[in-house]
Amino acid sequence: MEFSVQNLACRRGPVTVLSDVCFSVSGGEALILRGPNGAGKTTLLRCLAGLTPPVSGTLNTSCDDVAYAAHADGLKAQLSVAENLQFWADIFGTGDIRPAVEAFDLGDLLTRRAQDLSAGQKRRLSLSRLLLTGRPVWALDEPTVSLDTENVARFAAAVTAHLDAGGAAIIATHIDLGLPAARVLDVGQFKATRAAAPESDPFLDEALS
Amino acid sequence: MEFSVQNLACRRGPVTVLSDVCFSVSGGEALILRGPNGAGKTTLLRCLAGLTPPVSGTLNTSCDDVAYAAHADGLKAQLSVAENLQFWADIFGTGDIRPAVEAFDLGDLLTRRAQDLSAGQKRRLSLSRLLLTGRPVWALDEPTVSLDTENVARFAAAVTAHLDAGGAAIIATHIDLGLPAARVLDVGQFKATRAAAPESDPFLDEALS
Amino acid sequence: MPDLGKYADTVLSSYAVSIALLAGLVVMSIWQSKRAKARLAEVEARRKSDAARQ
Amino acid sequence: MSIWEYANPTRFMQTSGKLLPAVTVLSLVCLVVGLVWGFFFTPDDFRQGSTVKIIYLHVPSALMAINAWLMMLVCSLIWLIRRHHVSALAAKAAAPVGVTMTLIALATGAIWGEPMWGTYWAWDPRLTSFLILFLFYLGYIALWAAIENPDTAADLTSVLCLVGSVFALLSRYAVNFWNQGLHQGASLSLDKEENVADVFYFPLLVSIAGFVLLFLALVLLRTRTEIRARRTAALVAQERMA
Amino acid sequence: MIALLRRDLMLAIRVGGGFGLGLAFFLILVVLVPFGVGPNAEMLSRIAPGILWVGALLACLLSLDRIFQLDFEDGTLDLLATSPLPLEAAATLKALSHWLTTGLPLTLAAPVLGVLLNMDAQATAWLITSLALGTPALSMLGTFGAALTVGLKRGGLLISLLVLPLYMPTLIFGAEAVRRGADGLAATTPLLFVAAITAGCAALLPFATAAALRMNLR
Amino acid sequence: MIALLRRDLMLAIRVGGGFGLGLAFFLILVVLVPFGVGPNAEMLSRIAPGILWVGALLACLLSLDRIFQLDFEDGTLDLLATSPLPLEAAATLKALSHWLTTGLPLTLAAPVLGVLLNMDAQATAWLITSLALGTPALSMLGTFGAALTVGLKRGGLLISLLVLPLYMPTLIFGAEAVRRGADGLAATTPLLFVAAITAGCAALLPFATAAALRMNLR
Ligand code: HEM
Ligand SMILES: Nc1ncnc2c1ncn2[C@@H]1O[C@H](COP(=O)(O)OP(=O)(O)OP(=O)(O)O)[C@@H](O)[C@H]1O
Ligand SMILES: Nc1ncnc2c1ncn2[C@@H]1O[C@H](COP(=O)(O)OP(=O)(O)OP(=O)(O)O)[C@@H](O)[C@H]1O
Ligand SMILES: [Mg+2]
Ligand SMILES: [Mg+2]
Repeated sequence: MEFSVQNLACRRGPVTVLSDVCFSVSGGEALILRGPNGAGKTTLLRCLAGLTPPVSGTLNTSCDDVAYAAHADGLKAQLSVAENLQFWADIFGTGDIRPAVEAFDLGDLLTRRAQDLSAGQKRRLSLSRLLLTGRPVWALDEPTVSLDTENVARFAAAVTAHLDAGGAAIIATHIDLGLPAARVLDVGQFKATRAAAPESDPFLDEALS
Repeated sequence: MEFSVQNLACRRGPVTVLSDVCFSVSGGEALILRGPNGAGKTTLLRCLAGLTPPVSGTLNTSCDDVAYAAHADGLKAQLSVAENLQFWADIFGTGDIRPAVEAFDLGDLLTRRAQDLSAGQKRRLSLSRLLLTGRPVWALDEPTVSLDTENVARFAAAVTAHLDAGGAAIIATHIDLGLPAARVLDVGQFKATRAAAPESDPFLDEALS
Repeated sequence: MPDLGKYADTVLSSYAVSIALLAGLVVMSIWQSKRAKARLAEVEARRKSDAARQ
Repeated sequence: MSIWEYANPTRFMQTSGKLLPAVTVLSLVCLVVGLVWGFFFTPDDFRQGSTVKIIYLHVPSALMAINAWLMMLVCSLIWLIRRHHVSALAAKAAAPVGVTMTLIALATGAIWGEPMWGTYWAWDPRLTSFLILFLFYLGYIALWAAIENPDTAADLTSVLCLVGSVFALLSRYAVNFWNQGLHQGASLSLDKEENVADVFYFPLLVSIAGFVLLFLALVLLRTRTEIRARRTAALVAQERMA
Repeated sequence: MIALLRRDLMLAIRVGGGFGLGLAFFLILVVLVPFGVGPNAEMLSRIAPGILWVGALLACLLSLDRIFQLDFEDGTLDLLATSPLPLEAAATLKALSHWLTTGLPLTLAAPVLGVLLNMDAQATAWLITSLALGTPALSMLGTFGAALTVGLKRGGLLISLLVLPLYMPTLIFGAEAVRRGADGLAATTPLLFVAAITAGCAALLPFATAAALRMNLR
Repeated sequence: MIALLRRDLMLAIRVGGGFGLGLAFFLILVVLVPFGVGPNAEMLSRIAPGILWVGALLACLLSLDRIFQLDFEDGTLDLLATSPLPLEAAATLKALSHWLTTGLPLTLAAPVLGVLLNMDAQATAWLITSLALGTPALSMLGTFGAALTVGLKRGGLLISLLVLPLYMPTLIFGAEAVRRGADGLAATTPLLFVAAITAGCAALLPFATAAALRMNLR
């Protein structure tokens, strides 16, 4: 398994935020995206997950291999933890929620409704969903926000297990994840400048003026 | 100025989460609340801000002295950064948004709509609102989530300036804030047990069974 | 049975509807009461056994 | 000893436990006597024929529909002012009883209307204001069902009940203003001239007493259910905490 | 004080043209009804006042659930509750901005729509008066209903259920005034009732609304 | 597949009784109209089919904006879009669960409400048939409108505006069928049209809805 992109340019709304993004991640490897606030990490991840089509450039893997976890949690406040997980397990056809529950120690919370969880508990629940997708590439946007050290360690263990099973992970973060082996990519270097941005917009044609 | 609580018990929904909380913070001092996920930090802060009345115990300061910043950002996605700030400045009667803009370097973003900000930029904006409240006690719930190192430093500088001006701050967090002088309080120690929780609920009366 | 004349349908159906509604309400109230009682007993028992263990 | 002590859940459970069987038996006796007397042993009215027998269901249920709302209003006030939990739960318990009474009054009235007025439904003020009362009941019950936290639910439904009562009363006047009706005037007034004949009057009184007692019994039973459910919830919450 | 009003109006305008939408809904409803009931002009003109009043009421209703919901979801309501602005004032301002974005434009547009339903000029004058007097009460009652259900996801239909019975007296008196006016009868009594309801709501409901908000945030 | 339907129904039930509320709204509307237009029984029975159809339409409308909105706000829609379930299937299921929670209960309740508006038995039978055939189309069109406006806060009124014109043909044929049926005329032609609209919607709209969703998430 190898996930790579070439000369990717990504947009957010009307603005091309990144251009000429090139990297590749092979199975068993984790890539950490770093960069100051507003560098374009979220924009890149959404593009990798297939939510926004790239302005230009190529993704050499199908977006169906990517499991995406966003800033938002994607939980239904009125459903219990078990119901939330079961829903995603059914959608992804994996059916069994036990591995997710064990990896993030959710056993005690299973009957609790999502709205009665603390911020960190919610995050744990939303991360545990990754294990239900059965997808080889994880694209995670600041996954450890609100987690205490114990749960950061749980998260690191889950990622390591995923990598050992031949999966790959692309993780945007500002804080330490406890994954010393991971490669770091600075997103700041791909910042699109006016000259470098590919012109997909026909209204930018000089002949108009 | 001195902010203190005695034997406070706080609830979240039907559950008394904390009991016998005692601490005091004097002007110029910062108190950092620590504790694992679900310990009750958010619950305590909401109680201090006057959003949930305490189950028992006393707060010796008026809740009108507390400026609260929650997990949620409280931004209007359709309004620009300047409009968002101006709104709160008007509500709190401080009128001038410049100090907030300067402290968090929002100058470049003033005309951008809040929905076009990145996660970290949103957080910066919501933190900058604290400077507009003019209130002496800041109660902050994981303020540096999604912030990069540069902005964490900006936040620390803003808190330090607030403390130097005689204010106080009570901050829940899992990560380092860059405030070495701050005192740390472990919220875990106040966890309410069945025996210790004050029984405000008449339906817990033994005679009923 | 009294002779209800041409209004037999009217009278009987209004008695039927009312008695059905009342009976429904009573049955539901009793059923809910039974269920609440059973659930409370279960929780109280769990609590007693917990207390005994400690 | 003040009357408020009965609003303590424990006291209420003790007292209502003793009261409930007596009230139940009494209400059954009154209902059976009233309805059997009315149905089997009263003559037909010279104008309305045998349909007059509907009065033994229609009038008591109509009265109780209004009285149940009044009781909820009083209980809501007590909850808002003195915060007695039993009071709030009694209001919650009374609502389904009230709504059933309203439905019975509406249904018997509609069935009665067919032979008398030639239509099941007419926009007569009395009927219309009952329909509005029905809607208020529905909203009140829906609000109780929608809110998780029992104290918050009690607070909000009480406020709704207060505001709703004002507007229910206003609707009553508005509806009168809007349409002059077909419906009978009050026949239980003290003015003897207007009253229905004694043959109908006494069984009616018994059956009204039956409905009042039935209401009381049901509210007691349902309040006990609510109290038990509240205790269960409180214990479960406490269990989670430990 | 003004800040909240200004912000709400700004949001209403910026988020897909607040003013226009209520109006458009009103217009569409008026267009729908003839399709539903058939094109008989005489009957249309008889039911016109009622339809327009019911339409105004529904246009109000459709915009109610967002009065507090958005502020609740993004945390603004928590912050407002801890701000120096009393919640009673916030409730009043919310009702005011709701009226400015729905009730007022509807009132102004009613004559035009009356024409679509064959209303005559005299009836139209009464319609405008009664809407102008009555719609503020609708906004205030709606704000109260929204405060009761804030925090409940999918509150939309529940609000309708709670608020519509409260709307009934206003609707009855309002539509009655127009009908009487159109028939040349004395219409001041029902109009006075409408005005009295509005005045009563303005005096008392902000407290109920603020109380409901406080209970919900707790 | 079934998972999404089950979850949506579970949410509808858990969040303040989905089924009941649509019904209650319908009931309230039926009560409002006589207050607006006056209590004349003969006139009421003439406008009844139209009013009931317009009421069904509005009850649908009020629940539309939440079809995708809640899933969008909490990030579920992003995740659904990247899940193995095709968006076309998701759109169909959303429409189905909307119909099960609004259209179906409305159809079943219509006869009772017809009584309030003095409809006779024959007209009622036609009403039920036409609602049963037509409401699925309303749900599908509504889901499409909701997909177009997902992500716009305060989409409520905008959806109404987009969707109401789409509802017109269904309304016209539906109400016409009932009116003809009530008058003893042949009503099959308009009913066939209603059925054809529903069939067409079922065949084509899921693709349009999924496309709109994809564009909105981009
Ligand atoms: C759905 C329809 C109806 C409703 C909601 C309704 C409501 C009421 C109410 C509230 C009362 C109690 C009034 C009081 O005692 O002060 C009452 C009494 C009564 N109703 Fe009806 N009614 C309906 C239809 C009818 C019809 C169709 C008839 C017969 C023609 C009828 C005959 C009576 C009589 C004889 C009384 C007793 C007289 C009295 O105590 O006022 N009602 N109804
Ligand atoms: N409409 C717009 N006009 C101008 N710039 C925009 C617009 N929308 C987004 N941007 C910018 O695009 C960049 C993309 O941010 P993105 O959310 O990808 O950042 P990020 O790396 O995830 O940041 P964070 O660490 O704060 O989450 C930001 O700098 C943002 O300000
Ligand atoms: N209805 C409920 N039943 C049982 N427990 C509950 C309920 N609601 C909340 N809790 C628990 O109350 C605790 C309060 O959590 P709170 O949000 O205050 O934690 P926190 O310290 O802020 O955690 P985090 O660091 O994750 O934000 C949590 O453990 C939560 O699981
Ligand atoms: Mg980001
Ligand atoms: Mg927290």
